Amino acid sequence: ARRPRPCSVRELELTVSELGLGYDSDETVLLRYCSGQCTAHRHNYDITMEHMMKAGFKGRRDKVSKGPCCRPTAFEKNFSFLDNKSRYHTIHNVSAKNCGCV
Amino acid sequence: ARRPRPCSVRELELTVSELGLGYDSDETVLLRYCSGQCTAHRHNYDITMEHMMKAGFKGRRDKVSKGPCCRPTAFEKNFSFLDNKSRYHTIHNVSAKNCGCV
Amino acid sequence: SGPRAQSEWVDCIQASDMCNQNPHCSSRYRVMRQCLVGKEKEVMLDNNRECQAALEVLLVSPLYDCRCKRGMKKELQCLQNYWTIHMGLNEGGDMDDSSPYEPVPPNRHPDAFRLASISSGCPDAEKNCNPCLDAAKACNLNNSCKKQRSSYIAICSKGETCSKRRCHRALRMFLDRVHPEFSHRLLFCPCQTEGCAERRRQTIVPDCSYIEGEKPNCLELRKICRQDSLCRSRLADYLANCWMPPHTASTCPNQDNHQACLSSFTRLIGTEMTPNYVDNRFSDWVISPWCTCEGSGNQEEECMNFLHYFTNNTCLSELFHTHTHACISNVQSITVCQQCARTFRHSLFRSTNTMFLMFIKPLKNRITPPESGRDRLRFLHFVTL
Amino acid sequence: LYFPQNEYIETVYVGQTAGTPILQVHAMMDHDYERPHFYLCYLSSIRRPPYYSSWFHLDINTGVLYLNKTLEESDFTSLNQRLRSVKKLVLHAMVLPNVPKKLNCVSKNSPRITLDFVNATLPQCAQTDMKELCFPHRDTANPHIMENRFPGAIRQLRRLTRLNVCPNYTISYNVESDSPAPFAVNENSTELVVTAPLDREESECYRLLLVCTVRTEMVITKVETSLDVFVMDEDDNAPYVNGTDITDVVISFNRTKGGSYGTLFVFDRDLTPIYPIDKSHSKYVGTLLNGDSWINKTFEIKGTFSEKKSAQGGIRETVHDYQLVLKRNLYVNENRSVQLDYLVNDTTYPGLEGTVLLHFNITVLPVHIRFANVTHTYTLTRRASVYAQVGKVCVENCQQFDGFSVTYRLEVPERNISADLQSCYDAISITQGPGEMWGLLYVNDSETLRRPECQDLQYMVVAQEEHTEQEASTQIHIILDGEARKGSRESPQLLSCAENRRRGDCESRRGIGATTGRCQWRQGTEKGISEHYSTCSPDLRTCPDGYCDAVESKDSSICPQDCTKETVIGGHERGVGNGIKAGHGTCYCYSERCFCEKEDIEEALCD
Repeated sequence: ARRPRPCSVRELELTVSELGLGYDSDETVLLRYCSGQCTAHRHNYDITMEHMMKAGFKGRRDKVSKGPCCRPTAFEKNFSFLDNKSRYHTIHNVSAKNCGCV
Repeated sequence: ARRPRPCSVRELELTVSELGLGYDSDETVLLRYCSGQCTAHRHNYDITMEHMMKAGFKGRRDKVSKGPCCRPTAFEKNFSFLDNKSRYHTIHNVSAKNCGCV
Repeated sequence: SGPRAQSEWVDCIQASDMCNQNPHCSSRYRVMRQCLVGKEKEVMLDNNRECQAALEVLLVSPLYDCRCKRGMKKELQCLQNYWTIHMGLNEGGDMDDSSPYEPVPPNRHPDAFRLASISSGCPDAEKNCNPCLDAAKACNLNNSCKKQRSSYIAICSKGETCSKRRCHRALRMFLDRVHPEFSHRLLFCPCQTEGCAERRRQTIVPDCSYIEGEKPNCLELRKICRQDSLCRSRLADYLANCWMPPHTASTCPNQDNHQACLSSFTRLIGTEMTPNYVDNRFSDWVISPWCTCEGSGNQEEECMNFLHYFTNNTCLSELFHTHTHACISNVQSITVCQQCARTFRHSLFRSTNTMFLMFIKPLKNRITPPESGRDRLRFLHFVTL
Repeated sequence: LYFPQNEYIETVYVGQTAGTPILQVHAMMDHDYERPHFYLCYLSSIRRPPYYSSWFHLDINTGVLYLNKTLEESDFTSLNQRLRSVKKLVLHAMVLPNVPKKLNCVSKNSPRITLDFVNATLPQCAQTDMKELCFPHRDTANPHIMENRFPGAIRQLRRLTRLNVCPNYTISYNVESDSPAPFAVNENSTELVVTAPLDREESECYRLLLVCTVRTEMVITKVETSLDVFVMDEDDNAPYVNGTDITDVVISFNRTKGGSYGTLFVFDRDLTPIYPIDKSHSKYVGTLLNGDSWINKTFEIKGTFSEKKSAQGGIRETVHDYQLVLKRNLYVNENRSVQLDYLVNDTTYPGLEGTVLLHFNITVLPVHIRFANVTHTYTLTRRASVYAQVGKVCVENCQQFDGFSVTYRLEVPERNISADLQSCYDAISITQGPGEMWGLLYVNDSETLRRPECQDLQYMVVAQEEHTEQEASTQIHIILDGEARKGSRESPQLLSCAENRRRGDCESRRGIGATTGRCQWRQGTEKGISEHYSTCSPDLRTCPDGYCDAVESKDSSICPQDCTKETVIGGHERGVGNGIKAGHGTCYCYSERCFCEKEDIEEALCD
């Protein structure tokens, strides 16, 4: 089976309306997002957390993340567009500039 | 209903053996880990990712994190102990020093 | 001798350096700069012996014949050096300046084809195609264009708290840094719907960059523009590359070089003389700076003539004609005083180029149709019996 | 003397001989005793005339420009104008009623003569079409004639450079116009002549049709072209009032500095240009005629003018409007009637009637600070949270007040009551926003509300005007409803209702500012970003309403929907200044930021 792709920036072209933020605009945007595996970036902490989750957290019900998350480490500053009623909007931090396991 | 607790450092006392790293030592360690809500730290990116996941990522099967993760932002340097066979060991990055939504 | 080859022109920064290396020239250059400071420059130039002597020396220095390259580094400084000499030479009054930029090379390859990519219209089949939306999409998919576009929009669309000065600077940066293939397409996309035309009008975020309280008189706006080296230079360049007197054969200067006109029009955006579409009409559109000729008193004709550089520009309107079958807003000259039109009982239809004249009953029909342009010459031949 | 035309254009060719006439400039008389003397002069700053000026001579009396020498090819090449196949010679003409010692060109009234010097010989008759023969190649500027002046020649119709090109042609001109126009052609001199003084107020422009008739033995050809002749305005009309020159003004509730209270109009059939700004505005001057210091200290008249077209003929004229403006806020007890007379003077009108007198009859009424004689009763549940809004108190007509301020305070009417009962009155307070004319009653201490001994609360609300300290008071009665509970303690840190993202959580939780004790849910219905977004509010009557009022601004968690200045994530539109004007789906706020997103949200978990 193919080795799972590591956490990296992916690109997807969609209209602003398709972002799901409620804006009605047919302008397109190249959305950059983060996806991929972070197993290679785990620490002892993560192994311990995984064990604790399996062994039951000494009666606690705290939720913890099982390992590093593939997340944006920086966002593209802002993205401005004209909506279908000819009004300008600017959205901040909607597209990832860099990704990393954090 | 109680307001979900925000992401913060939690503490748990357990023995080194209970860390699940395979060491056999009855010494105890105050394990610090991260847990709690990160919903208040989401960005437009996260709302969009969530929408994309629901709307089906234009045919893609990329897995993305639906929001910021409550993760260690710094680890306690290292932790040394004597195992039950009187040998010293040092473990790195097993306990969180600070937590944050990333 | 034909137009100078591109490289022959000395730019006005080099010319200034050359002058400064020559004591005879540099001293006069310093004097001339003093002569032009403050409001009394007309008096100083006319009556001050030192100013006149300085000008005579500078006339034979490299500074007289220097020009600036569009988009060059230190462009503003080059333009300031140019005007140091040519402000003194200008014939005064309201004569139009000559452009400080290097003349546009002759139009070797008719750019109609390249223009097609900028202003590709809508295939008739595609009903709701919107070339201006396509232009925005193309920009958003290009990293640099998207970044620069978002930058000026974020600055210009701050509502009541927008700063016109900062918005103008951001617009100039966008137009300087982004390839004309993207910027011209956003500005000159041909429309066949009001929605598209409104998007085109919104390109420069007019609420901040264009509209500002009551419209000044156009002659006042021209005066303000001429007090700023950048605006003065780009207005002169626009007139040099876009304005053809009404009854000349070609529609654009420099052998119908539309591209040169588009570029110099675009470079006016972000100055005091920023032009824009005045409304969202898609066919009969009108482009104008934010000014009026109301209240011109006895200078209404001069004001209208200046306004016609924008509202009656055959080079600009011709540009779209081939691509959008838009009716040319080829308005001859909008009759300066409506009363003239009425007294002579002929009417200029805004959108068509036909004119009905009371005419003397001809024995023979006309030889040549009336030409476009202000003095509609008519030939009526009679054969004496 | 003035030039009707500020630009002349003609073409000159190699080989044209000395003495060849090129064009003729014309000057119009301002006074009948004036005789024009024409000169060439040099505008450019270097007093030295361009060297080619010696090639030309301007006849001092006729204004005809002649060649002084035969033009050679060497003259063409001597001009160091690069890039030009046709080189431009620029001269300036000047006219004076006498012979001056020194010629000093004044750019404003020195028409520019532009000669296109072509490096070729003059086209022969065969190569010259009728148009070239009859009229100059490129359209020259249109004549501008000052109204009320003398008749005279305004333009030479004949193309002087082509006089002898076709010797056997006879060329004549005549002028036609659709409506009667005082223009004719002097057949001897072929000059276009204005035959009578013009009146701009009657006609601003004449469109003439110039007809050039070229006769040869066989053929008569007529070539026509149109010419617009503009009539320049001078101040020859006195200002007049159309209708009334008097207006009655009543100043009452709104008495604020800068407020405008009455307008009178003055008309002028002349023009008032707005360019150039610095000069054009001084034409009309207005003066307050009253010596009364109170009037001078209190009122001013603001005049503005605009251009309009007359109903008859669409001739441009000017409308001046004069507004009575307050220079300061008026106290509420100011009570007087005055008449203000304002003299408008058209300073450039030569005649005697250049002034108009305007009258403003001003009545300043006092403002009485009083409450409507109604007992204000409010019902409040004992479960209300701190900062819950109880109601609004306002003296009569307060919504129309401007220019002064009224402050409100609560007082306990009964003096001799126990300390315990006295403390009941801590439950309610009153506050007011900057510039607001009403007071907002709100819960100041929710614990006190729940004490059994605190039954009905009767307060006196006292309203006081800032300057005159005029006071009015009224009684308000707050009925506490619901079950009292001894010693109940509210959780120290009440949550913001806005944190709740779903109806269930919202309506089941207490929140700061909640009037019923529970938060209230507003369900949005529209798709996309809408002003009617779903949200959880302490009191749907006041939050969200797009206005961060005096109570809401006391704590940012009361109504962040109206007051937040923090980041808003998700589709939204900001209110003016702060708050969320419109949002996508449900808007909810934590202390750090707000979110607007679609409703169906489970808890966002890490994967």
